[in-house]
Amino acid sequence: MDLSILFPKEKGIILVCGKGGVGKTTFSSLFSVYSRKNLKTLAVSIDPAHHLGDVLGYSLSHQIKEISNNLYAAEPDMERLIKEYIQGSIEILKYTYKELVAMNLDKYLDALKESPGIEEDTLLDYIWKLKKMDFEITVVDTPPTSITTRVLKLPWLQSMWVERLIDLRGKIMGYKETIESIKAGKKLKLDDPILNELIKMSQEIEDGKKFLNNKEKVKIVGVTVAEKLPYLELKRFRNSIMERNISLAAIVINRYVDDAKNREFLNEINSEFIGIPKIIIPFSSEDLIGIYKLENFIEKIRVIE
Amino acid sequence: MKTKQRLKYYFKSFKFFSSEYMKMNAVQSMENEYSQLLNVFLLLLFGNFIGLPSPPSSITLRILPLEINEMKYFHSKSARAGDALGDLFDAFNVEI
Amino acid sequence: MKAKNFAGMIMTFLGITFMIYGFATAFFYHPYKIYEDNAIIFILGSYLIIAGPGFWIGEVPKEVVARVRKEALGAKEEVKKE
Amino acid sequence: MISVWIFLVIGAVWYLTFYFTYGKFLQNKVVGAEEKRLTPAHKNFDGIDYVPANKYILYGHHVGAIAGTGPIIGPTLAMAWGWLPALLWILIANAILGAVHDYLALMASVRYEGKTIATVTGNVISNRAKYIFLWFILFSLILIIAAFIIFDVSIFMLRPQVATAILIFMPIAIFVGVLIYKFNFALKYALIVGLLLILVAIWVGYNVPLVITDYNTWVTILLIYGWLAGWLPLWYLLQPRDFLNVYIMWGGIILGAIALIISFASFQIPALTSYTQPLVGYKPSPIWPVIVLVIACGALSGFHSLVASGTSARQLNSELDALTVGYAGMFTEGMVALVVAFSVASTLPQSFQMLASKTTFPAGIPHTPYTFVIANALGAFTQGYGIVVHNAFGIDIIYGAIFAGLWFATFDFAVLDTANRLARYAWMEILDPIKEKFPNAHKILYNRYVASIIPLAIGGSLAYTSTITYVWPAFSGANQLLAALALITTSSWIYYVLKKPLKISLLAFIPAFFLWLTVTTALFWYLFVVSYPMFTTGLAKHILTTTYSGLLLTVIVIFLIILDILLIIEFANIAIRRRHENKAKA
Repeated sequence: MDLSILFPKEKGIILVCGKGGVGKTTFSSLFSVYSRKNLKTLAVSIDPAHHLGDVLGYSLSHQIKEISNNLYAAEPDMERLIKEYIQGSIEILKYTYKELVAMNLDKYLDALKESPGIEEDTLLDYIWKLKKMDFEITVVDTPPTSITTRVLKLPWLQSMWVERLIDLRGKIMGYKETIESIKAGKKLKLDDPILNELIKMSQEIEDGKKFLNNKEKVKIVGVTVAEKLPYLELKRFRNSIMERNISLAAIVINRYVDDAKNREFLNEINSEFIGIPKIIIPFSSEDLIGIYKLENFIEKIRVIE
Repeated sequence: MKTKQRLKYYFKSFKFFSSEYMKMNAVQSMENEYSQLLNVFLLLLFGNFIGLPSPPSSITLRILPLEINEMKYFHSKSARAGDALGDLFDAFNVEI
Repeated sequence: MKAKNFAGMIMTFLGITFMIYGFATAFFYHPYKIYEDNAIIFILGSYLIIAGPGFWIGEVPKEVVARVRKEALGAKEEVKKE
Repeated sequence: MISVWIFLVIGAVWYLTFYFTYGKFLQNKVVGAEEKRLTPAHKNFDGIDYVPANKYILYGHHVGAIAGTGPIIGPTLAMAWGWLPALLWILIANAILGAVHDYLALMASVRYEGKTIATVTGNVISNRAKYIFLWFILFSLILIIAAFIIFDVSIFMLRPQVATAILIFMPIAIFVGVLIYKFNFALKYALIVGLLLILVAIWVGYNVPLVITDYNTWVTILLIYGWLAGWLPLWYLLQPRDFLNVYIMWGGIILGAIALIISFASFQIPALTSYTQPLVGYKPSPIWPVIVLVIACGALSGFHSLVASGTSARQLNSELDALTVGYAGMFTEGMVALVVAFSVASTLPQSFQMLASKTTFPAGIPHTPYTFVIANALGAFTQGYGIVVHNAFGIDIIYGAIFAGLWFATFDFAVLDTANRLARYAWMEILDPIKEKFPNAHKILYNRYVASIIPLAIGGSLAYTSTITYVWPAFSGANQLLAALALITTSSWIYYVLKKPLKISLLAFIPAFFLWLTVTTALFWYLFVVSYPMFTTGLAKHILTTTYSGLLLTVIVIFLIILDILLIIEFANIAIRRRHENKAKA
């Protein structure tokens, strides 16, 4: 039993989640250094705290770059992500409605930047982009669980809204069609771009939901330390993603010291998370900085059932 | 010849007006309901500018470009939001 | 959705039977008339016929969504096939 | 024996001359309508609400929306005074008051981008005036619910054949609706199918009447209908029913006019029976001012300003069309009132003999045709219509009467549920001011179900306890006050906003104040001669129903009078304030 249990069959994403400061970035770096030996790995940090570069010992940028053989990394900046995300829509607008550019529509869209929930949308959209990239494994160092849970639940929220909008738009098109058929005197079949777009969107969201529920493609790793608060947060995180039948692939216990308190904590985790493999990362006195140190530290990691 | 043409013209225009009048009668309150639903749809989509809970912006952003034509209706409807009385009297066709 | 349509159908059917029943009782009186309680049943039938189809056919617009979804799904299958 | 058709021709000529003289003057001098000035339909075109429509189609739609059952009741009741007062009022009041009111409301709304008359009142006079406007509408709707339930029940009790016909008519309307909307039938054929089925319904009604003898059960049945229809989707019940109704109305009017002319009907009643006939509440009622409480919709109706400032204003193609749609529209309703008045006037004694046994005259009232027309107004009209049609085409009188009854009942049902919906809306709108002061009271009253029960409850309770001669004048009072307010708004719009010289604006002010004066005196008269005495006699004789309806009517009329006085005070201080502004500027 070793870290390879997290390897996907062909392409997959590992989401490393946990309370702030429990060592998510450390585990992400350790795991990506380990997986690069046999898989083309991408390590990405979408945590606004941005520590991945410091741990790996390289200064990372918005664009993906190869920092050592078979290992790529990036630390995208949230502001630019949002701009890119909205830019797509502005391009479509400018292309389809050239005369509206004179109305300088981008001011109108700047207002959308500030609309609540834009971060979650952008992060989810970024995850979908990662899915399409041709890395065999992508390790994502996620922001603290409060944001990650909302990002993971977003597809379900979107699908609830899209279904309601489809229902309403269907009614509208039903009336319009009946009216136009009466006016034209014969049965007409109108097609409405907005309804088509909405239905296309609902397909995509369904695919997204299937992707998140697919245990092969997406493995969620919960990181904690032997303390009350991170443990409670992990339990709450597990319960909330359980509602959407997304399950935890593994539990990481960081800074493990073989003393009575930790052992008792381990038993409690075993009873609470049955059947989920546990990855024990022993406490290390010196800071784990740089690929060389990380590589040496890997054999110390124990993986138990 | 003159009166024959004029008669034909009157008959044709009468036929046209009666069929138009029939259509207007048959469709008027449905059109009203259509416009109300359209207004609700637009409010749902772009409500966050006036404080209504709105869908995740990923949905709004994708539909925005397609929505421009109906925006005109949205503006004129909201300009008249204050006095819905007239619309109600048309929709219900009160004959007093 | 199914339950609503079903309820609509029942109401309409009930409405028709009530009206026919009310109407039939008229022929027991000379001259024919729908009298007192039968009239109430007749009226109840008429109200049911007014309310019933609302649930049943009130869903005119639903077909549009179903049709567009079928077309969209149809389009998707072709994409997969190619 | 003066024959009737001469007066029909006189009426038509009168209206045409007024159209081309006074109408054109209004259009060019008073309002200054120009072809080049864009109407809202073009300015803020949005393809759905603002769509320019052809002049004649808009005229047909406008008349279809204003003429309905209104011009039937008023003229029939007014026959108690003889045919001359009603004829004069319909001709003169229509030309000077009614048509002017509709036309100015239409033009004012066109100049305010299709906003309704309520908002125009808010701008031209004051915001408080807008709430007065809403109160008038709410009272008219409550009273119309009561009045039309009483009318329906009186027809169904008097002529049970109509009851079967109307109850079969409802499913027919739904069937036609399904044909049009679901199976996409061509409109022409759906209409023919609908009208044929209606003839079948009349034939079935003729053979199998639906008899319910108890008055209160009928009222409950109609209240249930009003509440039920208020919740059904609009397009599905309301639209097909109105689609058929309009053709029944046009058919009824044209058939009646032709029948009157062909049968050379002549007046069977004197020109003037007596100045004070026991008409409103069976109390001696002087022609002036009470005629305004009797003939409401035939000559003038406040609701027309709302209809005119709705679709008609938003779909007007050019300002010059307004004269045809608004001004001539009201004249058409005037002609309808004339047809109704003459068909009753030419057959009253005959229908009196036929139906006197079936009408319940209140105690101490002599059984004469003129009290018969009050006690059983709808019997007089339907029977009269049947006789006229019989004389002209030989159709059995009962069939003619059933058709007239059905014509009235279908519009009644339409008004019943629409009035309920509108009353619910007006009620909620009126509650706005108390939102901050009493939030929880507001929450309860504002609830949708409560809001829809209250108007029905008040209107229904009146229907249980009162009769036509009390409820109809109260409704006309509220309706005429609405018209007075609309006229005052439009005339001050001409004077203050369009800044027309005083000499021309007086042309709108004088009728407005004459109307206001007549209605106020009529309401005071109604309060002291009819509703208060009804309350006291009811109290003395311990009859619960009369005391209750007397009290309720008195309270409503007092409320109307207070609002009426408030209205003039509101107008007065606006006028004074505007004069100071002008003086300051000059």
